[in-house]
Amino acid sequence: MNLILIILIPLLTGLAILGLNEKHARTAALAGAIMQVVIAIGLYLAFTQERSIGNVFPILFEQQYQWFPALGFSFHIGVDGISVAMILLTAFVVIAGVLVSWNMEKMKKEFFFFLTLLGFGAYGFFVSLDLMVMFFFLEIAVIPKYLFISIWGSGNKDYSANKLALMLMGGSALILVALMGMYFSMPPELRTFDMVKLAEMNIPFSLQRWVFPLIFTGFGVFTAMFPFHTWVPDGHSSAPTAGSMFLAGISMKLGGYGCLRAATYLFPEGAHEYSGIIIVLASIAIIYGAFATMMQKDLKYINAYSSVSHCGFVLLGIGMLTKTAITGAVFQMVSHGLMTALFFAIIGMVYERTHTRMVADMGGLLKVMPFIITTLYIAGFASLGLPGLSGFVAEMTVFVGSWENQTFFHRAATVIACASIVVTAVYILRAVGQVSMGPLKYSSDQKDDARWNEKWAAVILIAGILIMGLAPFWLNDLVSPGVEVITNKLAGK
Amino acid sequence: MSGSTFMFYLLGLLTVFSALLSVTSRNIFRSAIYLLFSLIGIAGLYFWLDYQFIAAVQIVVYVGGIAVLIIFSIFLTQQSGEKLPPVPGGRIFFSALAAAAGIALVLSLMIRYGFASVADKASPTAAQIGERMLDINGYALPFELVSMLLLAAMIGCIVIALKKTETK
Amino acid sequence: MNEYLQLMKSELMVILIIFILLFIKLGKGLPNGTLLSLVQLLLLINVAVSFGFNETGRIFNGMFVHNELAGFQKGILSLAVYLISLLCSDWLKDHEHMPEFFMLMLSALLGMFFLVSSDHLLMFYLSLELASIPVAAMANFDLERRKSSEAAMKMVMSSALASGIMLFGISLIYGISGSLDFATIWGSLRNEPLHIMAFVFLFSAFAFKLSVVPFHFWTADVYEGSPVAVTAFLSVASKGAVSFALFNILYKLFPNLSAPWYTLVVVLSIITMLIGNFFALRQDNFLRFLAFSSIAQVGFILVGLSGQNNQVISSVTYFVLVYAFSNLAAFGVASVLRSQLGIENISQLKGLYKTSPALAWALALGLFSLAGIPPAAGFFGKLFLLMSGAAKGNYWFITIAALNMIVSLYYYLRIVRLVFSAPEGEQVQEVKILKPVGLGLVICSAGIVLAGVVSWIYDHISSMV
Amino acid sequence: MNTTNILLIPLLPLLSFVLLGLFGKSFFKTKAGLVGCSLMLVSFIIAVVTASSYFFSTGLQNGQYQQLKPFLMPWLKFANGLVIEMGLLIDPLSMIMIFVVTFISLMVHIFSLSYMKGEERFHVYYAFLGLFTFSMLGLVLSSNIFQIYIFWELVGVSSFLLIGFFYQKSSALAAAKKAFIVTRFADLGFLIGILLLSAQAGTLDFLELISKFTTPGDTLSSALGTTFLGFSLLSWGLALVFMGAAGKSAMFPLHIWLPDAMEGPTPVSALIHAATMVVAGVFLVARLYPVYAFSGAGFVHFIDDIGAFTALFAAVIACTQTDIKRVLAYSTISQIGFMMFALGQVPADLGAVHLGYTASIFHLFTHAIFKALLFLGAGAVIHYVHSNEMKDMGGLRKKMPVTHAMFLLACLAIAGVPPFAGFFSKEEILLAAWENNPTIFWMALITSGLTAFYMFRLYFSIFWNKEHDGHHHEKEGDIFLLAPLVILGIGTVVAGFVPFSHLVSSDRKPFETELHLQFSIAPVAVGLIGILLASWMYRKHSAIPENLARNMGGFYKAAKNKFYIDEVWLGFTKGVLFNLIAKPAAWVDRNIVDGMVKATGSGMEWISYRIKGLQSGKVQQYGLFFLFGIIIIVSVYLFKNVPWR
Amino acid sequence: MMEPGLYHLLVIGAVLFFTGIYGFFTRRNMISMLMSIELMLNSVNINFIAFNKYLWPDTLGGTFFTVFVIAIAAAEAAVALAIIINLYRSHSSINVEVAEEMKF
Repeated sequence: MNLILIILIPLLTGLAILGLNEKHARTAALAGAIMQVVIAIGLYLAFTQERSIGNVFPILFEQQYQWFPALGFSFHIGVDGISVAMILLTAFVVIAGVLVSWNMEKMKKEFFFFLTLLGFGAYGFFVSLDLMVMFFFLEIAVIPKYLFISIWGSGNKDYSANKLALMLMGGSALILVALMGMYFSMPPELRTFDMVKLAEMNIPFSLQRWVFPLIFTGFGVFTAMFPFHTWVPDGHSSAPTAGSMFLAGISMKLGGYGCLRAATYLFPEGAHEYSGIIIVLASIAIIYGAFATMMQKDLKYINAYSSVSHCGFVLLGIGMLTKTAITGAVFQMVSHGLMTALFFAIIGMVYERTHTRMVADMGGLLKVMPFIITTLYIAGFASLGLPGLSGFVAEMTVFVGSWENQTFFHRAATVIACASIVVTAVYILRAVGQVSMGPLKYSSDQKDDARWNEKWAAVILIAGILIMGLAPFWLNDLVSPGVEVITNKLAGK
Repeated sequence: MSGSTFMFYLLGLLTVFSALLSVTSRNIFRSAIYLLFSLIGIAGLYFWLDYQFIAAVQIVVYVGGIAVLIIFSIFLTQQSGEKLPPVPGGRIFFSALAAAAGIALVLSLMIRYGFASVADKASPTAAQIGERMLDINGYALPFELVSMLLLAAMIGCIVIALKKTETK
Repeated sequence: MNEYLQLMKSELMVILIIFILLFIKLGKGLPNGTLLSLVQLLLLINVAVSFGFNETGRIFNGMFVHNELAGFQKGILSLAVYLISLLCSDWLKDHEHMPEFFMLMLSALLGMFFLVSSDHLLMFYLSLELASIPVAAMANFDLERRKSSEAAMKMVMSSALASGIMLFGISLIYGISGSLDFATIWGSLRNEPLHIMAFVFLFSAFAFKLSVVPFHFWTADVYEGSPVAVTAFLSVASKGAVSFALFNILYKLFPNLSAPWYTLVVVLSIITMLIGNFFALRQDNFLRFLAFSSIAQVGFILVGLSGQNNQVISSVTYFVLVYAFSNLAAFGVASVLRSQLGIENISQLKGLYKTSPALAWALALGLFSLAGIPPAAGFFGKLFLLMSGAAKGNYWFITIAALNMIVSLYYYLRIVRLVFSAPEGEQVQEVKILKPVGLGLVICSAGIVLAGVVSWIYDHISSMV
Repeated sequence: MNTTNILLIPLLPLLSFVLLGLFGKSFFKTKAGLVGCSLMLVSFIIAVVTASSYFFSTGLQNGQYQQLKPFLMPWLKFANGLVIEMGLLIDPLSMIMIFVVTFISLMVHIFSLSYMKGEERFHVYYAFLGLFTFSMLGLVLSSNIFQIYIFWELVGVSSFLLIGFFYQKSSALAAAKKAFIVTRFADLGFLIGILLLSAQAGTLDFLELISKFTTPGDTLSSALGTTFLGFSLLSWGLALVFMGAAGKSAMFPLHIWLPDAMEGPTPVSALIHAATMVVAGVFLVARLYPVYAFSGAGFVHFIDDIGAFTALFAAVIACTQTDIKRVLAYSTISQIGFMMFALGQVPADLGAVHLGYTASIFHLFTHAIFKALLFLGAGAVIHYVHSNEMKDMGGLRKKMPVTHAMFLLACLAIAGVPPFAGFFSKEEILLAAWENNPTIFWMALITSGLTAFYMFRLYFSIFWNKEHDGHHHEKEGDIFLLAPLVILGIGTVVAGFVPFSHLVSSDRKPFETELHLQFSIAPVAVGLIGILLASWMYRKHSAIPENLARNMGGFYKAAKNKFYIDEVWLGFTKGVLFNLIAKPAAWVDRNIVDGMVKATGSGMEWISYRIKGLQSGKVQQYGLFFLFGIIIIVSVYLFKNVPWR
Repeated sequence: MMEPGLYHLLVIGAVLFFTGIYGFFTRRNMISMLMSIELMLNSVNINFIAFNKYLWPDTLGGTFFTVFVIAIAAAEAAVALAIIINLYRSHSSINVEVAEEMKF
């Protein structure tokens, strides 16, 4: 399996889209997205194949090319289970996004171009094994979002776009400084950005203790870590449907993945040093995000705030530093990616029909758009952690993993996190119930249900949610070896 | 107080005072003339230091060239005898402050640095200067460079200052 | 003698072009169009000449030093001039004094060449003047525009002041060391008040040319007033040349004062970035905006210059190359819009993408690169500057610089947004892109995209130092 | 008995859910009901076969019913030995439960054929029924405490869906939300309890868990040794698990959702909110009974206090309600209270016979049958008069004889009149109470009297009382409507004679129970008094009830308003959660956290406008700045570098 | 001390220099600003010659620098005057305050 493909396909798709005319852009985008899904699944199969024939080397399909050797970069790519999971997620969300925005009116070509560019950034990020390459792709995935919001967005879009871009870039600036600090504080012969090499050497604690928080905070901004989450509601609510899907579905995962891979894995002692703070912030994000959601009136805001709360689980899992908890964090990334993308897709469809996102202005829509509303229910149930759907698996894994820590502090944090599932139930049911049930508030009582593309988008994502929810052991077998590597490093082995 | 010393002070005072007058006088013709005197004083100083060549260049280029150029352009741009508008006090104050501070700084540093003068030797003659000027290991390259600069300046002046008769 | 030709090839080439133009002008002259394309051709040759076959040597006993790196830097400068000649064709092709313009620009270029490869204070001074006096004249080339002559006046006055102050510094250095040759001067300079003062006087002139705060005030006005071609030349070529020269000054002439000048450079670079960003935030005139943004960029160059010896010059050189591409893309668009539609303000760019997507893409690429967003080359440029600065281990400084990047992002993206947004009401009319302009934009875009991700360019540079 | 059969029991309803859910509308249309019924029927038959074969042939090995795990599939492995397994646990308890569940569910399926006929979302209804039955069966067969939690949630959500089935009624929406959220809140406790216990025991498997916590060992000692706020971790865990149970089983004060849940279609109420789901709590406690019993009687007392109080409390409220379904709902709560406190009757020496346990499960069994009958009967009545209110009914005994007869049977059963089912089970419960805890016994006795009273109040005011005209149905209902009633009626009669103590006991060893006639006089008498009182008050239309109510005054009013528990909860959620937490949180987020972000932006703008004066356009001023710059720099250096300054 | 030497010249130079600067800042007339600049250049020349005479008599650096400075001063003055004259054409005044259109 050649990983270059995974990066190349979206890039070529994007160029093709630019080359083609307005009419065929979307077809090209769809074709590209399908190819990506195929490759992602192929990668999964190849990966499991390798594992099954007993290849226990943590990183598979490595490739390394000279890239600015003078500065210690190298274009080094490879995957482990976690990245494979993330790549699958990305492929799913991208194709769903393309399908959802199939009937995009305004500047189709550019829209799909930027969408594929986002995908490009995400794939590159997930496969890169060199911190600078990672950083490079991370930033690639930021700017298209800005244009998404400011060109195709709605509402107070300029403000949101600026806020999003600047806060995310601020995060990456912290990362950049930290990376340089790490690089130049090492003795010259050891200087490298290569994660594999870095993981082998043990970085002095004096260095870890100031590099780790910078990197973690930097990526934390992407994952809506507590004080830096305010870009989330505005950004998500102003973005076009596919944009929000990608934002919440993938780019928040970039942060989580980075926190795990670049911060926790490479700087274990730093992680131990700061885990308390991380846990506190994460718990705040979880419960406070949940309560803040209760007060929201706009569907997109509801989902955005709930994303803050849900991504809190990711950080909590990472902060707990136990294998189960970190696995749970990865689960939560995948699950949240799928379900929030689904949620936003549905919101988009509903908005397209009702021309409002205010919960109070909707009601009884189950009558006129059964498919859409049923999907909405599935998304809602997934996010309130109903067994059989992905959310449950992820949250429970995080809880069990967090509980493994014996101290009162950790358990209190866990209890707080658990408490959030009740609040989640409250706001999800209020929103979903109000939208779907009660007396009908709609222009006509004729059926106005999803079109084929929307149906497919929904089905793809639901499939993901169900697979993960019903057969978590697949994902578990895929992810946990990768996590074990990290936890071993954390345990100082 | 030998004659040369007296001469030196005379020239120095001439230079400095006419310079001061030329930056303060509100009649632009007068200030141009004061500038002329100041330049001549400097030339005199060069003579006093017996750098005849430099002094000659000074007189030729400055007194003969630039000063005249300036006076001509004053003719072009100024009706005779009108005074310059008075300068606002604030501006004068700050400029004076800056200048004073500058002088204080520079002189204090230079004097404190204590340059040690060597017993004075004979100043270079025009011949030596000429040789070095055209010596390929001497100053030939700067010489050429200046020629290019003068060419460029000439072109520039022509383009800019030329009165456009056939304007579009 | 052959050695002289070999080492001074690009200078001689430029002089040759100047004289060709001079004779054409003095002779019966050519129609503007043909002349323009002829000049472009010659400049292209010049680019080739300056990039190729560079040898190391030291002639005129140290007044002229040449090596591969200097050759590459001269190449960048001549490339910039070539691109300007392409991108500003709209303005040049019907300017009655076009040959003179090129003569002046080329003599300024000549000055920069000597500036890059001079190892001697006198040469330094002369080439600096040669690089600035003609530009002052060029700034006035929009003979009818009031702003143009105002700009020229401001430029000539302030640069005269600057060179006066620099001369005073040089005179002190001469007094201290009794020589004008770097090789002999640097040893006799110590960390002493007078020496520092001499350094500051000398440095201030370069800071002035680089428009480092607080010596930057002329920049905005001159950029706004002068013809776009001149602005482009100022902001790319002269900045590049001066930063190369500043490297020589700092590392060849004042190595012994590195302790004091390091702090000076750091402080100035922080102030420069801040002021540049703060002023750029609310500019509406496009060129004025670019002026302040370029001031902010200079802050970054200083970050790079503050760094560890070996990486400094390579990162600075690379950045100047990238910066040339990015900035010239922006200036190219600006010049097309100004000379065809008289557009000068950012707010008028609304919906440019609708009417002429090519321009919009070029502009967007340029701005992305200036903002330092991957995959545009500017990202790498800034990254490497920061890395060279970080090598000193002063991470607060790097943090401030990185945060300034964020601020600058705000105003760059603002323009991109305007360009791509589709307005309901008025929008930009159609513009026709001349062939040379198109070529220039293509070169710039290609440079922006490739110079970054294709790593051998930087590797090549760093191999030369 | 082979595994696949047992697997089929839950999977067939699931199949019906999937089939009807996906293709119900397009493919089966009105046949949906039949599909559901047939699948359910098969499942029921298999269940009966399995249960009987277990009880009468395979189950009993040398005097003890063994616990089998015929099927076990690891579902999610956590790090340290904790594994969520999908498994089947076969023991008397689960066998009884699958019988009950499949039986009632089948009845309801059939009943709904006619009751729900012509509904727009007929197929959806059956799909949901399938989902519920699947989850309930999965719940009772769980071999793993996390598995039970999973199905626990699924049960909750299917109940949510079914309560909200008439989705265009806002009241239905409200009720569904309330039911889900209240139980969810309780489940929070359950979840934390699970985390606590499993972390202590290092396993999620029921049997291991029980053995770890009942056999002395370091697990047990650490669980008892480490205390938090004065209670041992074990009692914390059990308490939290019980919280979940209380939520599902509508124990005070978490009972508030159940009466509102009557918004759902009546058959659903019969299935979920009378017979099966609401007893899940009882089932859970029974499942962990050894641990509860073992953990030093400390916590068990709490259980039976709660149970007894709930029983009495609900009975009192039931006497005042006028909506027949609500009456039934409160009676359900009260009856579950019975089961709950019966479980609390742990004998002093654990070796002895745990009569309470058997009695509780027995009562669960009988109650399921007659309460289902009551609900279906009520359903029939409602179907007939299109109203839930007593005042719209009366004198229906002639119009709907079958229903009347069956309803009477059920009332007698619940009133504990021999020889009907309720009598036997309640008998044992009272006996167990008498042996362990007399106060509880007296409360129970009063409660059963009240039970008899309010049930017959209901009975009389539906079927006797004054004729209520204005419904001109000819037919009482079709075969589908009546058959389940009759079958359940028969069940009500025979269920009592099941030798239950031979089947279910805490140590899974059969034991003998005999009827203590002299003991059972008191309860029966109390029951009869209640019946007579009711007939005197409600058989004929009279003013007695009003007068009585007036005399009781405040108490009556309070009881009629369910002692204002709902208001208290409402006040808590609205006042505390929304106004004191959520609102401030949202405000802080917008104005403080986000405010800081905004402030940085606007601050920059402000600065950039303030300093624009520097660029004054005056070239001389520029020069001045230039010179001052130099002078400042140099003098800074002087002060920095020159010591003697 | 009365005997004139290096420092007397340096003092004269410094005074001239800052007189020029003062003039540059205060004069409103562009041409007189130019004159002030000429003063500055001259003061620098004095410095060079003085240093050359008293400190490094055996080199010619100072002398040559003076020569070239004079040449450049001429060129600069020429260009500056040309620009001023052109500005006079468009603004019909050579008061610096008329040339303050571009600001902020």
